[in-house]
Amino acid sequence: MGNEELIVKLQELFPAASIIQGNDWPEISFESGADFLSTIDVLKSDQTLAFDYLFCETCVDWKTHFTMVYHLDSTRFRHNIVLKYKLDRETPEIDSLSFVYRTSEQHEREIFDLFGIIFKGHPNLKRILLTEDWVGYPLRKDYDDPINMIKL
Amino acid sequence: MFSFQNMTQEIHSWLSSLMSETFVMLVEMTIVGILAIALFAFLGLVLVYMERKVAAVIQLRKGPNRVGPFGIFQTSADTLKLVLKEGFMPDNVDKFLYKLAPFVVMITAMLILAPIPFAKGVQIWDINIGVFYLTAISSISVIGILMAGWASNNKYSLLGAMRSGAQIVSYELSAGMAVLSIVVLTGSLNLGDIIASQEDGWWIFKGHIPAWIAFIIYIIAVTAETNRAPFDMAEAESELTGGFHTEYAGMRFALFFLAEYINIFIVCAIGAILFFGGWMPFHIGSWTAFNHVMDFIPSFMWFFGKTFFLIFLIMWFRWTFPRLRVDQLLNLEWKYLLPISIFNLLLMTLVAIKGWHF
Amino acid sequence: MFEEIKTSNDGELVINVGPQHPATHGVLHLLITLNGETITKLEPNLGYIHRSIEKMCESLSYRQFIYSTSRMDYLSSHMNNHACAMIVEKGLQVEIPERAEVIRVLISELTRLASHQLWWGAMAMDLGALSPFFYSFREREVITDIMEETCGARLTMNYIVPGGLMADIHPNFVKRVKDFIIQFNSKIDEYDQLVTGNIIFQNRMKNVGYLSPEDAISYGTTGPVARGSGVSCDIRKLYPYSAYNKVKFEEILETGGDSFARYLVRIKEMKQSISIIEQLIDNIPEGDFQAKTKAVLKLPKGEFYQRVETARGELGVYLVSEGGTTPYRIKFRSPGFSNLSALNHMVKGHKIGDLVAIMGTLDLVIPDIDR
Amino acid sequence: MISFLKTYFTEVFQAIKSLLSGMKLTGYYFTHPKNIITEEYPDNRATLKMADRFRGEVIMTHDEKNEHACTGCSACELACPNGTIKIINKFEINAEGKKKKAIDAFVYHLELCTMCNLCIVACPTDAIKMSPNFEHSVYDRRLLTKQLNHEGSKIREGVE
Repeated sequence: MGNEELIVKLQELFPAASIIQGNDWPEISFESGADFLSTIDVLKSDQTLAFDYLFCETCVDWKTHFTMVYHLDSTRFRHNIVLKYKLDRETPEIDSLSFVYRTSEQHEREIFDLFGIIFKGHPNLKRILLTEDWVGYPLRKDYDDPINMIKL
Repeated sequence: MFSFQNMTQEIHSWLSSLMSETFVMLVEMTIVGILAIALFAFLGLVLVYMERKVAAVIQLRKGPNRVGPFGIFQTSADTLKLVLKEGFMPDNVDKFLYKLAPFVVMITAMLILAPIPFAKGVQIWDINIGVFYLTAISSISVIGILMAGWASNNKYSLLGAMRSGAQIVSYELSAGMAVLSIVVLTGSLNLGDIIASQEDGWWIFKGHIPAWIAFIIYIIAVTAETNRAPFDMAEAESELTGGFHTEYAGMRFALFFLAEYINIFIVCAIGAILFFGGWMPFHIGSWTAFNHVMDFIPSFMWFFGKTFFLIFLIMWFRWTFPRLRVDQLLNLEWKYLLPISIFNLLLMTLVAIKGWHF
Repeated sequence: MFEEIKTSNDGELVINVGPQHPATHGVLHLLITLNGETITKLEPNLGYIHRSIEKMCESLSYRQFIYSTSRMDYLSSHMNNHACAMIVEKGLQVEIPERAEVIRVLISELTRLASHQLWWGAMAMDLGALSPFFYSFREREVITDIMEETCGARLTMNYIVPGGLMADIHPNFVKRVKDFIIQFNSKIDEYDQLVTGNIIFQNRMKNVGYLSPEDAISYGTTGPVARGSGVSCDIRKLYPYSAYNKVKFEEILETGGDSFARYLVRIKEMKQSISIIEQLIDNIPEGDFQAKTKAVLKLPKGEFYQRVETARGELGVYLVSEGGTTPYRIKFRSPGFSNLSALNHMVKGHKIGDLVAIMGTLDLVIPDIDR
Repeated sequence: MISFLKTYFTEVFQAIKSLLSGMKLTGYYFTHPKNIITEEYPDNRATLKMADRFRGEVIMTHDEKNEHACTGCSACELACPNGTIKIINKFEINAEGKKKKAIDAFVYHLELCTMCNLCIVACPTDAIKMSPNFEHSVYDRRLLTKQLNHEGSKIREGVE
């Protein structure tokens, strides 16, 4: 499916979401509070979409809020979308996708490690790259560590 | 012609003229012991050097080439380093067994030297059940390995030792069968008799196909018995980091290392005796002139030449093949080597009874 | 004093494989639970070589951050740089000269060959055969020499700048690459003779570490790992970038899903890489090797994503720009990180020896996982 | 039974054949030592020639009059991702009585350098370049901090 068709199709399925054409692929954004797992379920199980391959999962700190960014690919149709989910900065919580896409188990641990986002339903949510007793979440914009300097 | 027998007899009679019989025996035992240890150390140095050079050339490298001409003193320098190293012992090991294990492995290796005829008339102990003695003693070394693995209190060591136990116990069988098939041909367990029986040709040529099969099985089984790649389950450095000797350092490690090479020498020597006639020169049936020419090459050169050829073969295996997995290792023994060697033994018995061999 | 090795009540033994272990090729730490020699559970413990490259890049300019990505997957450093350069070019909308694109692809394929050769040797070494390592390094040495001559370094070349290349190819480049192709074609059969056909090796690899196509997709595996399970995922073919749409090559797919399939994919990929190089080496277009770019690069506000096929799989670079001279947020979706997550699934029920073989076929580079 | 034995022995023979083919290759290399590829590095120093583009360290080129081309613009310092280069400037009064910027010290931290070549690309006057020297080991890490401009050197005439 081409990008334009995808946008039309997504608009039908998710009237509440805002959908724009990004640099490469359509971007579909949800406000915090939307039912995330059912959205993913639709995207994955819909026969014309079939987004079965999560190839990138990450988070961006926008200082006022977090945005979870999921890049989805379909191994059957070879079309991609970018899925965004806005998160509250005080209590960043989102449903875990580790049972939908197994790869996200590790990606979510990494995001938890570096951003401090809580994934509800994750089987093994603990730090992955940093040590267990690390204080703070380094990729947040307000993180500052004078001892282990990263910036020049 | 030059003969070791005359030399030993002369020494014996000279000593007898000096002291009583008991003292003569004691002195002779001491001399033999010192010679055995010297041979041990020398073989260790030579074999390690040989291994490194063979590996190097196969792997397109030069190998040791800095210490002495062609690096021949490299292994001596390494030994010196190992001797000078701290005899480090980790906490929480079973101290007695930890210290004992290398010596068990080492002493086992030394004991097997006894009945081996190195040249015509050079044999420490001419025992009439030589082959039986060899097979019996060689299986003791597994106890040393198990001891080392258990005493180290390291999970890798334990796994390595257990693998080694399973492996040596299984491969003893087919090695024993292969040895037996030659014993069947000669009808004697005495190593001297076995060599003497090959005066008109080596068993590998006289014994038809069964001898070849026995030889192939023997060489595979002893490679496994000495824990050499591709059967180095007990060490398996990419799986178990070092296996049973992970926690050993310095001279204790060196003893394991040395024992490994001595074991290779011994199994190859036995192989040479059984299949290639030991020190017996290359003789062909009734070609008397040819046999006389061959006799001019000293007997110890024949023995060491054959042994080192077999050692090279085992080294060649090591630097060519990947390692087997532990269950495949046992599969190979129980599903392939053992049945084949049992049938081969039957075949060999038939050959011996019917006198089909040359 | 003597403390016995403790097992849990059901006889399970927990072993640390790594962070210093000969088979983990670096500082990967795996916590495996054994029942006898059979692995019942595996948990990777990462981060021993985490250098916070993503955070570091947030303070580096668009010219500077490219070099630091060489240190992720150091065996395909050129492809990493390529991905980063492409994302900057995408943001700036610079047209890259034809010559630069072709040379980038040429060097990429040489890097892929070098990487696969190192993998071949190292994997054979994991399985206990030590000699193949030296044979593969003999050919790899020629590639690194070519790299050294043209790019100035052997491993972390940093040959790419936004807009093209740092320098034109060395005058000897074409001739030496052709010599290399001749040498390589005469030696590739040795690989099969020594390892592929070997019965011990085949027994070690076949029916070990099975990964079904569904699992391969679900675990996000890419590169030869997924292609060994029959999942088409070659970015060079599916979403062609740079000069890859100008060359003919096959995407290697094996349906076995076991270690041997993954092994065959890489061996066959080497031949495909050689064919790509053969097609391009005589057809390097004349022209500039670099497009004109400003001294200080500023990307427009927005988000950019670039996928590149490295030797290990798909590298994704996700860049968020706020219009400044440095990235606001950059995320490297490294192939090793996702491939590793399938390891637990693959080794269950296998022996320790198989763990080593499976890890060998995953071709993990630890800095790539930890970043 | 017969078919079982047949497959059993074919398996055995094929296995042995595959093993022998591997041994043939290693045996070939054992008997052909001319294939040895070892380079004995410290011994071949006299003949060792590094690739001309090899990045070993940053040097500043000086001509026979002890003059260099560095204007002290610190473009390299800005281009460097690791803070390897530090330029200390001074002001000289030239013949016409004008104040002119010149370098006092071009400090180069070899221990921080990753040989990324970005400073060379950034240099507008080609004052610095990469040298193929790779033998950097010293006993004290302080010796790795180098001053690249020679003692008493000055900027070449006409370089702006």
